[in-house]
Amino acid sequence: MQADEKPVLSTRDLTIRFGGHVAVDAVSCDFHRGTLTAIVGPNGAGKTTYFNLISGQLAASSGHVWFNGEDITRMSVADRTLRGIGRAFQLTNLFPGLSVRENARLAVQAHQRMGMDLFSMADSHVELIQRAEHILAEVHLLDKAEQITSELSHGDQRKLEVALMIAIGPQVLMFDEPTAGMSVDEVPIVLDLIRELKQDKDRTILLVEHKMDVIRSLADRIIVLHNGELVADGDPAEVIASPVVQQAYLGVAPEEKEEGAHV
Amino acid sequence: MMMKLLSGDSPRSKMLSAVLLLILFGLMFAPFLFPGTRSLDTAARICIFIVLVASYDLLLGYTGVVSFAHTMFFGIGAYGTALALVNMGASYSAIVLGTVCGALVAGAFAFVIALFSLRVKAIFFAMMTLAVASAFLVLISQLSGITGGEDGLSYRIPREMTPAFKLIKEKVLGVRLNGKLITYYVVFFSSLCLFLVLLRMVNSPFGRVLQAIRENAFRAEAIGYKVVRYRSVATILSAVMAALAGSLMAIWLRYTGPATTLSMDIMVDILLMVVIGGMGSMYGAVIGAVLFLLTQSYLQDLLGILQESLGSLPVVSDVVSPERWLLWLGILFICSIYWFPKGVVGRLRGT
Amino acid sequence: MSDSLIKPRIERPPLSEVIEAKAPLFLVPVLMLIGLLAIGSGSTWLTLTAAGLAMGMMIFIMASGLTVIFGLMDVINFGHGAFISLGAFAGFTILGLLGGWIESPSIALNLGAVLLAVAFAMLVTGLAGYGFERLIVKAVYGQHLKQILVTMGGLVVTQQLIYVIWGPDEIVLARPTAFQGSFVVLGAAIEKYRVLAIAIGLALFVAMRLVLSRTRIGLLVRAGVQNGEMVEALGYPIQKLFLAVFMVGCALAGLGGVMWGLYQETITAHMGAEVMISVFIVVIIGGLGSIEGCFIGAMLVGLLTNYTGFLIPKLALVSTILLMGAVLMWRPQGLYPVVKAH
Amino acid sequence: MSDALLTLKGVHTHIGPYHILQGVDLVVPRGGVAVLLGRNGAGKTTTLRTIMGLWQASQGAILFDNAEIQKETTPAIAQREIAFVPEDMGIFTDLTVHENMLLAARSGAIDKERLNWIFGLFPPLKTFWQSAAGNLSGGQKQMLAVARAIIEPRKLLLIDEPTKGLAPAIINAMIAALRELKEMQTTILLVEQNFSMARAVGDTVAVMDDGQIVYSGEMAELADDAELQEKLMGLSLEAHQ
Repeated sequence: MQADEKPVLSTRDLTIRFGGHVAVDAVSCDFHRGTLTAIVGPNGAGKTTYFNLISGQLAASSGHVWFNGEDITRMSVADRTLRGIGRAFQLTNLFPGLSVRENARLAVQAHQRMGMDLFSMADSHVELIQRAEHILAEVHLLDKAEQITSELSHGDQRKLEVALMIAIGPQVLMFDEPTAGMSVDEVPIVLDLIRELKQDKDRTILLVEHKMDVIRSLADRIIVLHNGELVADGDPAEVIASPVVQQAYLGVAPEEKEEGAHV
Repeated sequence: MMMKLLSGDSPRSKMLSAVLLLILFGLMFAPFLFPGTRSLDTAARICIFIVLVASYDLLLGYTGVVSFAHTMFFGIGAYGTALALVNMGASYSAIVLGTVCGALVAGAFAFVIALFSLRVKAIFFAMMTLAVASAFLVLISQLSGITGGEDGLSYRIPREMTPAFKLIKEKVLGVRLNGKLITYYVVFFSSLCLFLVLLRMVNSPFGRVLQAIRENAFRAEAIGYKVVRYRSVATILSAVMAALAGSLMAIWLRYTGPATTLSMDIMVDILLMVVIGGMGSMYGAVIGAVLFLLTQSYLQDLLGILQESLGSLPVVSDVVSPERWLLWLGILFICSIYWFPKGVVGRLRGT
Repeated sequence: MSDSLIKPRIERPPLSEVIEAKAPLFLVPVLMLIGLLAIGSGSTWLTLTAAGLAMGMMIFIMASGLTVIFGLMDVINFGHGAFISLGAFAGFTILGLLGGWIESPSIALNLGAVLLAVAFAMLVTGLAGYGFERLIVKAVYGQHLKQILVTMGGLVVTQQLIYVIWGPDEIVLARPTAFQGSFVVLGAAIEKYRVLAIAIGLALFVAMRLVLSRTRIGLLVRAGVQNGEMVEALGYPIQKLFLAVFMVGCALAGLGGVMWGLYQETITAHMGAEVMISVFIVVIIGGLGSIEGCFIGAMLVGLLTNYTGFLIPKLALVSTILLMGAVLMWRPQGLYPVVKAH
Repeated sequence: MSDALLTLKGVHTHIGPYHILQGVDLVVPRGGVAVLLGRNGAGKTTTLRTIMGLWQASQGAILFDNAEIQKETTPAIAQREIAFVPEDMGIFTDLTVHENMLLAARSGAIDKERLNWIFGLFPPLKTFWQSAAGNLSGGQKQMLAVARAIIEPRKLLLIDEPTKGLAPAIINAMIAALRELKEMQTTILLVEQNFSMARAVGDTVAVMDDGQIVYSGEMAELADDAELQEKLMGLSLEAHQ
């Protein structure tokens, strides 16, 4: 990690409140090119909300999101996506009634900004289809290109989810629990995929994940959210061992006294 | 060549291809195959409604948006042409100017409605369009100084397009080649062109985005499509197409009134045609329009016969009376939403 | 237990927010005032205002069922208009049978006939609502697109069935003797029937509010609007509640139908679908799912229709559309949205 | 197995394409507090929701009081005297605290004595008795959610992460409440991520991972076995120190 290089993505005092509840509380963090950062924290810590603020599904109450030196805090989801922030969702989020190829083709087409083309035939843009197929090959789905997406296995849907993200040519890739709800034999496929994506040093990867073994094998850095606040940031081994993480995951300290009093 | 005309969207079923060819053939030679004023009128209406229903399907079937303002746009087109013909006299330039203005006004109206209500739930949009379209209908009926009110407008069209004009003196295949015939072919070929344009639109990159939005608007936004913008454009395009169909109607009937263009009954008819024919397939519009209009024109005769044979039974004869054909279509409509949502086209394709 | 952290604390909202929240309450008086200024003549204004309120009350009766159903079940019944017509026909059938009562000068007999007609109409529409929910709506909960289409289909079929049962012609019936004619108040003629309509509408509004705030069923409805799943987890079968509310909503449409029919003195199978336009505008203005919003919206629409109907007759309906546009620019979700439209 | 109030046998649950529960076997003894531990996404919440009938088990059996309930509707299950505190608390925010409680009292009236006992456990509820529940703080809402579940005696309480996002003092109030309930012989199935909370109240414990129970036993055993804790929690803390 080159610390002197300008960050690709950074958040400054990023905050969102729902009523009185502060879900993400003044989180400032930089993400650099070529790194994979894992975001951990217990349930309800604000990880997915933090993702939503970066990719634009939620509007920040205060604070800023910067991307390549541009303030994107008030930008629409589509604009952020076109600028290069890709997102794979926690719950698979695809076009269920369309074929796998069409799913990928749509994402490539969005990247080429050809959506408003009204009078050419979609199927006549061969280079687009080839690009889509190339991406499907990358995630090992090319042989299922003709299938209707809703008929795919869950693991394959997750792969397609990743394919859609790659197809938009992202600089930042955000994975929200990519292995959740997957069977044991499907998990390594997705992890290998992330590992491959990581090879490209132009890419910046953000990963929300709970399985510590996964994090240890993939992450360059860990940040910990707890009750919406960023409580730890640094080298994976150190952060995992830090008391603050221990406390966030295993419970609160005052309890020990209580225990003593009662037992 | 053929595929290019169809924009690569083949019927994908022998049965469906056969039916479509039959319809195309039937409409193309309608004046010779089914002589008579009533059948020619039915054929022309079918042509116009195919465009109208197909343009509605662009919105409902492809984009997943329910609008009840489609007849308003149809009416705007019709009144545009009608007003031009009334005020400028029976000239071709009046037709062109009226048609263009009608389409532009329809597009502008659609833009305003989209601006107000496309960001919110589908239900909201449906209610809003229903209210606006109804108010428009009332307004047109009341501004009788301009629109002729409830009575509508009757006007002349260029002489070459009227029955009075004879192309040649002799009959061909027992049919007189007069101006009415010319008008029919103007309607037929315009409708064919408009339909092919719509078919191209839904198979263009744009059309695919609409399908993506229908399937999952949230994700469409998250791969970089501005959903509201696409929905708005689809609404505008659909409105413009409906207005053009309205202009054809104005020319064909040489009369424009609330009942023939704006009424909510027509809106319901369009809905029935789209759903029974098959949502999300332009061919569904063709099948739906043909089926519905033939039923409307001829099923009544059939039910009339049925009723006579059941004449003695009091309730039964009421239920099958020719005036109650809409009851049966309504039931068919509800059934198709539940059991074959892809309509007749879906059935024919075996999906 | 350290009390500092669980110390009771509720923040008081700033004054501006309180005013903003109450602002819709001022709309009706403001509109009345504008009406007075525009019309000039006090007695004309009074007549129009009474007419507007009466019309608003009747629309409220029809719209309240629709909006409660939407709030609780997330269902908009585009076939609601059919129940208005159905109620009118059912009620008029009874009134037709009780012709002697209606023509008699006795207020008691007049009122008795109307009450019987209303009861029968509500019974018929309530039962029809039962069938409608089971046959048509139940299978499409949560699927808006299908819901709109299928209830629209239901509208067509019900209208046709009305034709089958009552024939295709409109039915004309004079109001009972006691409700014909007008009172004269401060030099303004106010139709007796309008006073009755206002009374019934107000009574219904108060009753609905009481039922919703004071009874267990009301509690369940309010809870169900927010979180149906939790209501079930507390042990209440929400499907039955849905069905009951749907039937009540349809019965209210029936009540509204009879009243609207008596107001117009003419009924057709299409009348419901026609009034529905105002009903939809009212529901949108009020905010989906809200009784209070619906009530205010109905008053605004009723008054505005009558004022513009007097001032610029041709723009009566269009003016309500403009009102809707204005309200939505101010509050994109309507005055008091219970259910967010996004 | 007469001492088991609730038994899950090989329960599978699918949600759309997701196969969340993949054969869950779980026993909740009568009169005890069973704790279900596990990391995010392990299937704990799904287990509770499946018991409540909010999601349908695609396979397997759920026995409550020796009756099979896996095919029953949620209201029917709730009427078997099971109370549920969902992860999001399920508070009716537009209703007052009073109305929330009233709705939970299925008999139609609130028992005064029991209410006073609850006020003792959660004093803020008394203060805000007539306020809209939406104005309560997160911790107060959680108190209300638990209070609602115990407003009438129930045979079984299902509580989903009552400590999520709460301040320590409120967590301690929760612990105190659960301990009192325990003394009253109420059977509780508690989903937790916070191990110290779990240790403070649990009699038995089951650990879930990837939709299955990977460990079950006495809480005391797990509490004493640091190595086992590490293995099960997936956070090998000391190993890196």
